[in-house]
Amino acid sequence: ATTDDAATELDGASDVSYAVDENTLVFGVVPDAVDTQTNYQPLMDYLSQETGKTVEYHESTDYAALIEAAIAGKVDVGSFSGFTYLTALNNGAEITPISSIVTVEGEAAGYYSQAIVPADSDITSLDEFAGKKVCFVDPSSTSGYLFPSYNLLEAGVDPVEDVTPVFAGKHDVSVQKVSENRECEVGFAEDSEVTKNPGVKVIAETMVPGAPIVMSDALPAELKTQLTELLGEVTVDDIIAAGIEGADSESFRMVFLATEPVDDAYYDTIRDICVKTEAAQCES
Amino acid sequence: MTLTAARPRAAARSGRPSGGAGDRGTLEARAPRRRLSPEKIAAGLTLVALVVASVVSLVSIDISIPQMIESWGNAQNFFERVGVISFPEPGDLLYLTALTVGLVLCGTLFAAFFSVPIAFLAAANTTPGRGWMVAGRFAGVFFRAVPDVVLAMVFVLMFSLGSLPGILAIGIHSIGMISKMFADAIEQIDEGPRLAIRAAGGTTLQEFTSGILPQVLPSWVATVLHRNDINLRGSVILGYVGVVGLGLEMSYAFKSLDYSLGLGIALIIFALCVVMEIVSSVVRTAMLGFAPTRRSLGDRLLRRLGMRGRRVDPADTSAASAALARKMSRADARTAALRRPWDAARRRNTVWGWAAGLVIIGSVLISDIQWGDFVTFWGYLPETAAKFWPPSFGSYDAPTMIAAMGETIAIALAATILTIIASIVIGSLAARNVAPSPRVRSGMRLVLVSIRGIPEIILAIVLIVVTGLGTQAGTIALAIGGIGLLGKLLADSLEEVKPGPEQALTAAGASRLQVYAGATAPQGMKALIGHSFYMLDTNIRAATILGLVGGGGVGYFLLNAGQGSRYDLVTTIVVMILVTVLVVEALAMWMRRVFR
Amino acid sequence: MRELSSETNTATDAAASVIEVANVTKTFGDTVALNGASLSVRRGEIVVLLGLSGSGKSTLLRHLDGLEEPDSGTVTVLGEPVSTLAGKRLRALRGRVGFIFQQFELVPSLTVLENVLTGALARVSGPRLGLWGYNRALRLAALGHLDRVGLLAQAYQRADTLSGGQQQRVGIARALMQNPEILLADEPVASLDPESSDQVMALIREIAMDQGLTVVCSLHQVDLALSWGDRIVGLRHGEVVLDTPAAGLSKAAVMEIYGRVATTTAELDAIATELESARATDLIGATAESAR
Amino acid sequence: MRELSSETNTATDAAASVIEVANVTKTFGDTVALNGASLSVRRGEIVVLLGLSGSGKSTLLRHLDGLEEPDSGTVTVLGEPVSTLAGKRLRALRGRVGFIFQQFELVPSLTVLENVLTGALARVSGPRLGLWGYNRALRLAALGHLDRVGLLAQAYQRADTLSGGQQQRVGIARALMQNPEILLADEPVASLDPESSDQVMALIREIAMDQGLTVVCSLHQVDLALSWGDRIVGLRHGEVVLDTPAAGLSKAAVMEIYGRVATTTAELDAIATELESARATDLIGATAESAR
Ligand SMILES: Nc1ncnc2c1ncn2[C@@H]1O[C@H](COP(=O)(O)OP(=O)(O)OP(=O)(O)O)[C@@H](O)[C@H]1O
Ligand SMILES: Nc1ncnc2c1ncn2[C@@H]1O[C@H](COP(=O)(O)OP(=O)(O)OP(=O)(O)O)[C@@H](O)[C@H]1O
Ligand SMILES: [Mg+2]
Ligand SMILES: [Mg+2]
Repeated sequence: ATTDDAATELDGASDVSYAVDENTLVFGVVPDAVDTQTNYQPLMDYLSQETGKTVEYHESTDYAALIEAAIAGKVDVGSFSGFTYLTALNNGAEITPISSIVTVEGEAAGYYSQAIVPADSDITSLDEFAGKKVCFVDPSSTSGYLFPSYNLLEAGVDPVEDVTPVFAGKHDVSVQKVSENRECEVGFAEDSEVTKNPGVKVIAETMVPGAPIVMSDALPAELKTQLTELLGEVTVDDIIAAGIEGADSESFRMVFLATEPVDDAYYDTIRDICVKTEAAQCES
Repeated sequence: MTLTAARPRAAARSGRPSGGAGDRGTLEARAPRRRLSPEKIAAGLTLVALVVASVVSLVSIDISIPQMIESWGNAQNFFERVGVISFPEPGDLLYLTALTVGLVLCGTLFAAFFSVPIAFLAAANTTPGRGWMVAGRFAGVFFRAVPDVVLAMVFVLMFSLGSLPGILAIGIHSIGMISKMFADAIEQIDEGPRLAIRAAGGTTLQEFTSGILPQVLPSWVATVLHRNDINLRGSVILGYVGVVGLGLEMSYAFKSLDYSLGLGIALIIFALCVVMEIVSSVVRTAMLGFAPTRRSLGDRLLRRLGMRGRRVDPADTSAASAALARKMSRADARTAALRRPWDAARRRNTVWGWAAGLVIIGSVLISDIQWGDFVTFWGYLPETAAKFWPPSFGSYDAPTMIAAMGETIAIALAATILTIIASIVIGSLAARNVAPSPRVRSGMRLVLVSIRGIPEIILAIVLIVVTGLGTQAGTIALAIGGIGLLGKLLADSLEEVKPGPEQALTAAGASRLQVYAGATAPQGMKALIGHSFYMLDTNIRAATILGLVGGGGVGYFLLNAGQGSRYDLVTTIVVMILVTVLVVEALAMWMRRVFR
Repeated sequence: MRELSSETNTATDAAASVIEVANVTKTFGDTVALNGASLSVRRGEIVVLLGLSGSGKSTLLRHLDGLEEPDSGTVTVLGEPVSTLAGKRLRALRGRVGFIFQQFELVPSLTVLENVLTGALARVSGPRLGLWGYNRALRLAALGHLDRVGLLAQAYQRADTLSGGQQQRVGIARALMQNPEILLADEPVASLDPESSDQVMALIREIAMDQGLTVVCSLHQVDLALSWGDRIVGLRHGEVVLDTPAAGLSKAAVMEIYGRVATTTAELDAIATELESARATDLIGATAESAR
Repeated sequence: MRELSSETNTATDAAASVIEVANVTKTFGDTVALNGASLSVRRGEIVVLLGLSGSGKSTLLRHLDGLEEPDSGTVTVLGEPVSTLAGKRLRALRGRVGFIFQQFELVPSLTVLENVLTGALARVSGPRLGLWGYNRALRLAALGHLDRVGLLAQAYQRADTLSGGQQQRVGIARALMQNPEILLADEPVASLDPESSDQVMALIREIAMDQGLTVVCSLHQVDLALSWGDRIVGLRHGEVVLDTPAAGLSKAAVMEIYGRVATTTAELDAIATELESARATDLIGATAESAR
């Protein structure tokens, strides 16, 4: 599980395998972030057209399921959260990241975990969160708990001892409860939900590394090279140019603008968080 | 004697119609022709069509057994990684368990309470009119078409974080199943006793409480406890209302791949479900009037508690009652009889009654319900409701969604047919009146509750690693999970059939299997049909497990839309599911009426 | 009853008649259960229905309580047009009419006492759950009825564990619990030994005499019918073929209802011999075959 | 049967006896249904059980077919120890013993013909579903039995839509369908009119004569018992209180089984007064106590 080409090639030569067979690429996805309308069909069609293989596209709702599928070699190409990527690696999945998807014009891949307070609040920094009722999303959420915990620790506030944690279950609920300033006085949520509610304002934010598109190390070397070329730096315009039906649509643009290449090191922030917060998710 | 002995022939031969001799030709000629009503034929053909459709879907899913065997090593690798099962801290565990059970029980009881009137309207034999019946059935279908997860997501916006939105979500969704099962049970009663109460001038309500309720109560108890079992296993939804319960803890454990802890919690939930299964069994045994078999689990439990009646010396009682009769006048005897004797049955009922009462009170207390929310939530209602209207397809288009719906139906059909076959075997053997021995019955009941006890995610993972992601895993997962549901429903229904006809066949020297085919199955046919359609209904709505294995289908979109707070899309998908399930329900009603 | 006399003016003394069945026909599929049956019963009368099995006795009784709707014809009971009545008025009427079912129709899982108490439902309002839903006076009354049919000792036994005759007597006690003005009894003593039968019939007769109870009762025992009935009504294929006072009626005359005239011993012997020879010849083969 | 004679050597001709009940006791909770009952029946005999309602007739019959297990005592039928038999042997025995149930116990949702056919299950192997699970010969035989009880026309009617007497006759046809060696009949004619009763009893008698069928039959009609039975057995409180040939027995003698000698009205009144006064004095305290 490294980006070292030589090593992967060696692996590939010794035991090449596919999830189903050599004519099929299995693409497994767990929708990351809150907007889960993952309409990736044009991307799949593009992949199919360019590689000449049938692409089986499967969306799962559960990271664990996809990780186990990856470990068992039942996916060829996949996309799941940064955290999941690390967990999968830790549990023995042999995968390599290719790129991450950009959805907002002009921004990098990834999204933001934001610290929010009611719009009329005079709290301006994280250290003032101490002693408050703090809305998180749920203990397994990357942008709704892990990053916030990390940030609070950095600000000298213990996310367990120094605040009253409230788990809202979902990002939009966290935002709403903060805006009502009753059950939660301050909180955390993902940027896309925060912008929808004028009742809160952002006092701090951290970029969460975007979800990687990964490929199985067991694929043959030339296919891996091809996939890296195809998916490493592709834009929606490239796909439209390739003549893929449905690519030139609002719904596709909403979820896919381009990819930017990422490597394993891109996720070091998360590794760091794991060390700092001792999150259960990082253990294997 | 000789005279009377001679009489027979005269009488016997002058038998009813054209008294002729009993030779074959004339007998056949005189026998009426059997006529099948066109409706029965139509219903039969529909059933056949459904079976054919299911088989076609099953074949097209292309389940490859050799490939599964080949990949079995993956499952072994997985289990090796699970390691030793571990549990949360005992203190935490106790609190989590009490809280979860309390909350879930409140939700289930809430549902049971409101299901009674709905079932009353929805049952063909109690409904005040066809319109009411359709409305009642519609209500049931509607409540189960909206997943509890979505309800929880919505309620949390209107209520404070905490138990209340959770209870309401569990409760309202559960009405869908409970009211249907209640209504089906009402339709299965013996009409005689109820007719007797009608003939005595009883009101509709009195007919219900005195004639119907005593007959359906065993079935209702089973339904409520079964639903509670389902809700307990689904308690992960409490996470959406900010309550950390057993289900959520388990889910966290699995999310962080801590399978050992996850399975530990699953084991706790399983133990709770076993306890409920035992309670259900004991209560039903008492209510159905089965002679207690000494070896049954519940009976042993009772005896441990010292509640099996003391053996009465017959000489003793007859002497006593004779003395009583001699000493007492009629009037005194009657007055004395006003006091119900504290026999074994009464003691048992009292103990169970108090125990149930205490558990319910405890549940309400531990749930710590914020009653004040009932006043404030109205303010949020219009705003929340507005989120659901107008419906939209979101970033998808209609053909995508309709295709997903079709895919869902195909998977559901394929899974249902597999489940039915397995459930008929296991469910029948789990019925007291079919099982060759109490041990077999207990064993099969354990199998059923164990199947229900397998956490969905574990089932999903095992299937994914041996079959890969997709519909194949989805179908098998649904089929296996369904056995836990259908098998239990079937077992309970078979136990409720009238024992007399079975005994008559036994007395004719029929084998166990012959009694089953000749008396048990015909009496249980209506239930089997009803439950099988309910299984299809459940599979159409099954979103979680299909979502886990990447099996697609419309349910997955529904969950995602809820997760992403796209409530307008939720509305669209719920309506699609609603329409489909309504069709299934209508078919079920028709079949149950025709094959009664 | 005033209404009644104006509505259905039959040949009998209409002013005193509490049951008027006029030309009732009822078919189930192809089976004609009642075929233009008419009947008029006066207050305090005990009418016994006789007839072959399947001749329509139960069906007729069920019409009197509005448990079946006639295909044609009218049924008037206590001045009310039963067949068109519904809701509250039908219930009120049913409360005044007791019904003893041929198949008992007890609620199997309830105790005997609870079953009897359901007979009082028309008098109490609202649903009742369990024994304690009924007040002491009602419970005492129910126990009294149970005692009268000899089942006091079984008061708290589950109804489905009773012997056949015991169940039948619970059904009787339940009907009596209604304090009915009319008692419709569908073979109320079929499962009873002669002693209990006599007791039950005596009890019914006693109530009829004391309280002017009107009884329509189907019976299979011609002796009982003749000794307890005021009037005998014979049914055959859903038609009333006999309607006459019981007094002075001979058993042989009654037996004619059953269609086959009682034959003399000599005649019987002749028939027997004839049949015997028939069996000896051509029929033996058939029997052997059908046994295989 | 050889085993039998060595095991239970009663006074009757053991070699020919096909039913041996020795000292059977059975209690249900507090109720003593059978209290040391003994009975021995020879092949081809027609034994009629008489007794008050609740005296244990049904319970005794059920023991003969292994449908109840005795608390103590032994039951031997056709040489087999019924009470300890199980599995295949019990089934085989039951196949040779026909049982007519007091409450008919038909499968309500099946047609009449299918119900009758279930009587043949012991002769076929494997489960049967629907009418076509039985071969033509069996179907014809079933139709023959239905014809014999006068129900050919109802062959395809659902069993639960039949009249009471019709259901009872289906039960009889089902038992006959077994071609039994022993017929246990629990009030087989209770719901039948006298004509049909006679027909059924005649039919049973005929089969008994022709094929050596042994019959144990509970009846409530003493007349029928005397005219069709070879032997009368009287039960009271689960004990056999009478066991005597029917020939020459008077009706009055039989009525004594029912325990209560017909009392006059005067006597009844006397008892009532006595009880009334008893209640007024010493018992009031006791009652008040027990009522508390
Ligand atoms: N399962 C049972 N549980 C409790 N008591 C029972 C049970 N079965 C029978 N009994 C009681 O045993 C006694 C004898 O019953 P049984 O059915 O043998 O009477 P029977 O002589 O057939 O009466 P009948 O003529 O009324 O049918 C009755 O008092 C009855 O209540
Ligand atoms: N629901 C029904 N469906 C079809 N046929 C029916 C139904 N109810 C009654 N019948 C038929 O109507 C006829 C009359 O039945 P009914 O019960 O009135 O007879 P009965 O005189 O009471 O006979 P018994 O003395 O045997 O009880 C019978 O042939 C019966 O089969
Ligand atoms: Mg009848
Ligand atoms: Mg009996």
